[in-house]
Amino acid sequence: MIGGILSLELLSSALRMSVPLTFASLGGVFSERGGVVNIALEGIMLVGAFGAVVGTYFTNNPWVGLLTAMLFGFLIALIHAVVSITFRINQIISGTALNIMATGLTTFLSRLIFKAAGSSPHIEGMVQWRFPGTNWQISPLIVIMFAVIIISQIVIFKTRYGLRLRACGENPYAADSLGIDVIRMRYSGVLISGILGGLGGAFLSLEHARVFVEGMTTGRGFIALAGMIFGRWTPLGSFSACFLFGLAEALRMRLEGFGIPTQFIQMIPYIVTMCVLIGVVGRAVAPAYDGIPFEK
Amino acid sequence: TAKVKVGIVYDVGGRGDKSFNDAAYRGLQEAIKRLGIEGKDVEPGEGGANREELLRLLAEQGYDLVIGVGFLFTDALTKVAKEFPNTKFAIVDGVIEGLPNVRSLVFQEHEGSFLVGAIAGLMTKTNKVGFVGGMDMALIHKFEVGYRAGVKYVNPKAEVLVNYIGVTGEAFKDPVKGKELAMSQFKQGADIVYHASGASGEGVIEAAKEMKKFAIGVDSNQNWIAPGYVLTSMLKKVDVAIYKTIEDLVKGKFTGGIKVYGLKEDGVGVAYDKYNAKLIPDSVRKKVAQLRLDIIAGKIVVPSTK
Amino acid sequence: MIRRILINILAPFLAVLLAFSVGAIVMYILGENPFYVYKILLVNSITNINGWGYVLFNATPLIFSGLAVALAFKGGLFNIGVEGQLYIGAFACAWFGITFDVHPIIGIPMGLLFAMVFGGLWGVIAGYLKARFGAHEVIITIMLNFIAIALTNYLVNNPFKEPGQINPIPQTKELFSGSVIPRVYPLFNKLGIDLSSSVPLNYTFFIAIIFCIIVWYFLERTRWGYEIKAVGLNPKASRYGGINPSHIVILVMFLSGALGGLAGVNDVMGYRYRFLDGFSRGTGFTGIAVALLGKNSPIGIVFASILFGILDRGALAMDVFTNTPRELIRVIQAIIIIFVAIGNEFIFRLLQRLERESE
Amino acid sequence: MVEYILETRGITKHFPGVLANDNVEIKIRQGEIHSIIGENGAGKTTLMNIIYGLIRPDRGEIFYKGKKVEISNPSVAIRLGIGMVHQHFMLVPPFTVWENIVLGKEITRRGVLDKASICSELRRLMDSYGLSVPLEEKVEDLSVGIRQKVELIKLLYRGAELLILDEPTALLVPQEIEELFEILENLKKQGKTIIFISHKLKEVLRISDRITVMRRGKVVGEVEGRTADEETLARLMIGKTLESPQLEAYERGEEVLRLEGVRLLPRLKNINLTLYKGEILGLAGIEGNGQKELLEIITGLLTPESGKVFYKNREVQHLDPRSLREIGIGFIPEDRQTTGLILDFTVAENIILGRHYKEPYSIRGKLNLPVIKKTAVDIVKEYDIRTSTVDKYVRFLSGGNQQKVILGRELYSEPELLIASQPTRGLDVGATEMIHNLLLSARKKGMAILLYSSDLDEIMTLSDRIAVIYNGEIVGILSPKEIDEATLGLYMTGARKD
Ligand SMILES: Nc1ncnc2c1ncn2[C@@H]1O[C@H](COP(=O)(O)OP(=O)(O)OP(=O)(O)O)[C@@H](O)[C@H]1O
Ligand SMILES: Nc1ncnc2c1ncn2[C@@H]1O[C@H](COP(=O)(O)OP(=O)(O)OP(=O)(O)O)[C@@H](O)[C@H]1O
Ligand SMILES: [Mg+2]
Ligand SMILES: [Mg+2]
Repeated sequence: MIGGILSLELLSSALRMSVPLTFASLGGVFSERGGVVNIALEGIMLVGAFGAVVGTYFTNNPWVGLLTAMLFGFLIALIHAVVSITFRINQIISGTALNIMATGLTTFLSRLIFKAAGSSPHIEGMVQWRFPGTNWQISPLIVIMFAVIIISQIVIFKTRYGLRLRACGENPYAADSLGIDVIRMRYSGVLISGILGGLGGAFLSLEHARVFVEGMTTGRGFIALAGMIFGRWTPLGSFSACFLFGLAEALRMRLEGFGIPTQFIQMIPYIVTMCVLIGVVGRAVAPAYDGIPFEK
Repeated sequence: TAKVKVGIVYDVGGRGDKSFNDAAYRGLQEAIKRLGIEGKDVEPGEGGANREELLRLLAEQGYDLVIGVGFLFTDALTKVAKEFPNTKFAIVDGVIEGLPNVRSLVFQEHEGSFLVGAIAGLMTKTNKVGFVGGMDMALIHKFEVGYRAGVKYVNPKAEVLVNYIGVTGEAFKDPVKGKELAMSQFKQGADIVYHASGASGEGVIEAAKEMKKFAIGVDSNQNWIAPGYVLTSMLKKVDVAIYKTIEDLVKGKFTGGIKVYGLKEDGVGVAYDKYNAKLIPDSVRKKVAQLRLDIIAGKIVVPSTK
Repeated sequence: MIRRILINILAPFLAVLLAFSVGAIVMYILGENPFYVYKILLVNSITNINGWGYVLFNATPLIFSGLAVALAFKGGLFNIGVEGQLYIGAFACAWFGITFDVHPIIGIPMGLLFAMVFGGLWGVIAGYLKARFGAHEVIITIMLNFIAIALTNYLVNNPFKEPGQINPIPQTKELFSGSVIPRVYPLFNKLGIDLSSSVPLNYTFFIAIIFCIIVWYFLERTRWGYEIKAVGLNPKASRYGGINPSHIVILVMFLSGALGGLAGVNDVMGYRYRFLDGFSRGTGFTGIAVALLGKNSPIGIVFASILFGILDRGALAMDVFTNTPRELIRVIQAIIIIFVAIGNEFIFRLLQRLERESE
Repeated sequence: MVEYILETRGITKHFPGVLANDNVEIKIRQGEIHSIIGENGAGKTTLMNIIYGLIRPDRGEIFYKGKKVEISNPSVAIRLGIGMVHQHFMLVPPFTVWENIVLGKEITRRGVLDKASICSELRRLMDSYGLSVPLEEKVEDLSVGIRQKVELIKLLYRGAELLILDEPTALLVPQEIEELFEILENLKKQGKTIIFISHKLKEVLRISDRITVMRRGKVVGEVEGRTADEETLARLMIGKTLESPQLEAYERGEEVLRLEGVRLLPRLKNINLTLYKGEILGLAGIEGNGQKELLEIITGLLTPESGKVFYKNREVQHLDPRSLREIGIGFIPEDRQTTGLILDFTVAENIILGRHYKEPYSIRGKLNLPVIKKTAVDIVKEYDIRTSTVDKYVRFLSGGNQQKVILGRELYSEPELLIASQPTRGLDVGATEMIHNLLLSARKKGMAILLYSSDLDEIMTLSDRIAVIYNGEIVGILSPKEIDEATLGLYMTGARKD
């Protein structure tokens, strides 16, 4: 039985559960590295999930759905950017309001478009990619995720853009004094987080469920933020944290039916996260100006 | 004379869940069309915190019949019904006793679940079938228990895998976990999975489609969602119950008390339609029809609690 | 001084006005008649007594959760775990109420105390882990939310499930009458105010107001409040000033959790008289917005909670009386929050500047 | 006309309630070192920020190399060849040195930072100016002296012709200042123009070709560096002459503080030190030699690995800051803004910090506001703190007044021992004089004072004895009357030892 639990299947299930979290988490990394806390990721994922279904529904092409998801995420992030960067409103208020707006908006549009509020029609997902010469199949989005993780890691730590972005999160006044347009950099970080959060949402609706259900993110945006902090604001770290969370989730699904009350099994992912946080990771240090509006 | 006014308040999840709330909506629309009544359907806010307020608002506005869809209304409806003795109320899935102006519409989901369980038990090739529940609580346990009894009745060797999605109301709108749980059951060897998880069931059906196995739908007829992969659906005819209630009101025959909708009353059942015409062999259909009669006749008593 | 008070009242007032204007424009674009919609919203909330009753009832738990978030903010911590503390507190006071059959003189304070102590203990887990291991309180409190909900779900499903209950949602049995916080309508009726007996507004609201005063007093007039604010503003200077930031972190999370626990009281002791599984859904999170809109001041929190109470009540009325889709109401709610925040900030800055220039 | 590299005309800038620059006209010649001096708040930094494009003036024109220019943001300034080292460093602490230097003008290959080219370019640059910094280290791990150099290289890397240095020496020790001046002379030789801002008149006189004096936002004078002297400058700046503080005769009282074999690796090896009633013991040392740790041990923030600290013959090395205050020790921390004050507390609230919990300020946990207010008003009066009310946030006080709040707080309770770290850093001559007088009168009343300062002048004039710390040990106890600054420097660099 235990052997059955610790199988390859477990790992692939863990991976699937971690994909939406990872995308959103990476989004969080871009946003917060630039100094903007993005608690709106929950809402961004939700509109992403919705966008993916809308796009696919009308064109029957999941790739268009994917683009729509990114666009929708982008738009919500744009509002967040305008409100919190340009108007310098507390970033958490803005995020909380956008989360409320996202639930309302998706349901409203869902009713308008699908004539049903609660859930959409089922859609076709992406054609799975096959590993050459084997029977193994993998979702293109998972491939994209790995690419995005690696690219993000490089972009943030090895490129001109990443250096400037991080400078805006660590000391925007220094960046400003060197002629870097802090406002623009911060916008870019938030907008990228919108696109990535949208992708995470797209995975939920396009690859996982193949349907949009009202409020289907069920708190994953917050878990993704936890993953980002846990991963110390780095892409690779965030992925590891999200994967760990996915693993704990996958494990808990397979532990049911052993006589332990469900509720305690349900707690496993959260307890594991806490223990790892205490035992291994210790003090995580946020970018110094994370969450602080930049005022010239 | 003024039109009869009927207000419906939904459960969390609201209209468009392709299952429970949608069925209620159909019942109301049917009544609007055929009985010429005036209808209004509303939904409580996030988490359904203000159910009671909504019921009261409708009663205050002179609605003749106010229907709460879902067990969540039990408390609130009891209170409001006491305040408005001249207004008629109905509750779906909840039991409110001792109030003459309240009709409780309850369904024998375990009976219907028994029948789909029997289908699963007869058709499984792996002798393993699965059940995915939404929120871990008594009402959903009814589905699980009836299903398990049905499976075991026809196939004592079969194993039933059981998972619940969560412990909050969110569990009814998380198709992602629904799918993941169904997939893990399929991977563990199950070939048929029955769900009682509201909108999360969308994921269960999706899993069946992706892995080319079978799902069994619930509440409304869900066979069309993924033709060829939904073996059948356990019907819970909320629309019928609501239509009947409105009809009784219009005809002046409304009474309080509990109305049970079981197999006998045709309140629950198994969905056969063009989508599963080729999926279920006649022998199975015959056997299931016999079981149905046995239950109606009281020869089989289906358990409803764990 | 008078100027400062004026700023604090004028700014949010103008902000709400601005927000409603923007909401009106959105409605107009979507083909609704904003005047009619607002009329409905106001008629059913603040222009009649019963409406007010609901508004204040809705506001009650938000005041507590807003205070919980604000107190933590003052100490430099972000308590995103009020939702979990609320469940634990609610369960604790329910447990007291179903276990001890005592006189209300004892029952009500003890119920409150149980909610506070257990909510506080739940909060202090995060405080301790932060002080001891430096674990980020945001992650810990998010995780504790999930755990608290699962834990209370287990308790109410198993050892504390009401035997033979008819309500299919698990709940505990009813509290003994000694722990019930009564409704306010009898008093109001005696005072000649015509509040319907169906309005669930109960004395918890006044308890919430009293707690606003207590929290204000605690923060502004006691040495502990002083130390909390000092650490929140500058932990390094506080250490020099002989304050141990680790102790303060633990204290703050206990107190914040205690207030969070109280946010569960309105439902359990004042409304349903039992613990109902999953009854809250989001009060703790709304508390974040409440605290921030109220600029972390107790009086601001009262006003912000009432604003949210009005929006909730108004949403219902709009659903029943207008054709505005209910989802749109949420969108408008969000717009109002954003614009109240923007307006608040702008007018605040503007007036502050005027004040400084005139000095 | 091209003689002037930079000229401003009629620069005016208002801040809410302050006229920071009032019709400012300055002229900077090509290739000179031009100092700008003035009291705290005179408007020096504001003017420089305007020239560098960080602030837009309300009015006024800037001419650069004879042409009128619109400097709307720092990029424009950088393009023109203007560079600025800010009063508060503009560095990104968790970044490495090279990352800090190239930020904003990166060398990349297809968007990716080309570290190899960057480092070789930077090495070339460092060689040609005789400057050297560790490129791979994180800035947060570096001393201020090196950070200063990083800032300079940042400018040179951007090809600055006109270098603005806003109080570059405020945080440096004498050796570092010497080194900086050499670098500046060298830059001047290579044709660069330098604007230099400082409060230390000796330095200004030593390095400047010309000096502009500002007061209350206006230019009040311009003098040639060769012909000026301290007295004239001071008179121009504050309208009166300065008297240098007089140390009265000193009688050694009883012992107050004694350190025995205090050790906390890696910085502190073995510290033995005694301090007596009624004396000021100056502590001199180059940053990083253990003085910070030493002071933190005495103030209770750190606990030594071994060794003992005695306060009036009582062992105290295990006590926390609160208990140490209780038994009569006062602290003036080195950095007033981050450790000394809570900027968003009012003057009154800051004044009780450290004693807020006990009577008369708190009675059974309740703050006693009338007493707090009265105490604050008394202290504001006694120490001449310039603030409209004691309810003003300390953030809105000028630096000198902020420092006086700390002094007032610590001296008011009449501690027997005062630990003062860098009490006049960044303050103008007027404010510095005032603080010196306060310390001296406290000494006269019998207080024992341990004074750490990176300003050797200050140490030499105020101390009865000077203890030099080098590499975690006290290498000499000297009498200021018997030595000169150069000798002191020898001790500080480890070249001499008793
Ligand atoms: N950032 C600011 N915002 C608003 N007001 C400020 C700000 N900074 C300073 N002030 C106000 O401007 C006034 C003048 O400050 P300034 O720095 O010129 O003081 P000062 O007279 O030079 O004092 P000192 O020489 O003792 O430092 C102060 O009283 C202070 O209240
Ligand atoms: N951003 C600002 N907002 C408001 N007031 C300001 C601001 N910056 C500077 N001031 C005020 O403008 C005046 C001039 O300040 P500035 O920093 O230019 O003085 P300074 O001569 O550089 O003083 P110091 O020697 O202390 O560095 C001061 O009164 C200061 O308080
Ligand atoms: Mg100043
Ligand atoms: Mg300056």
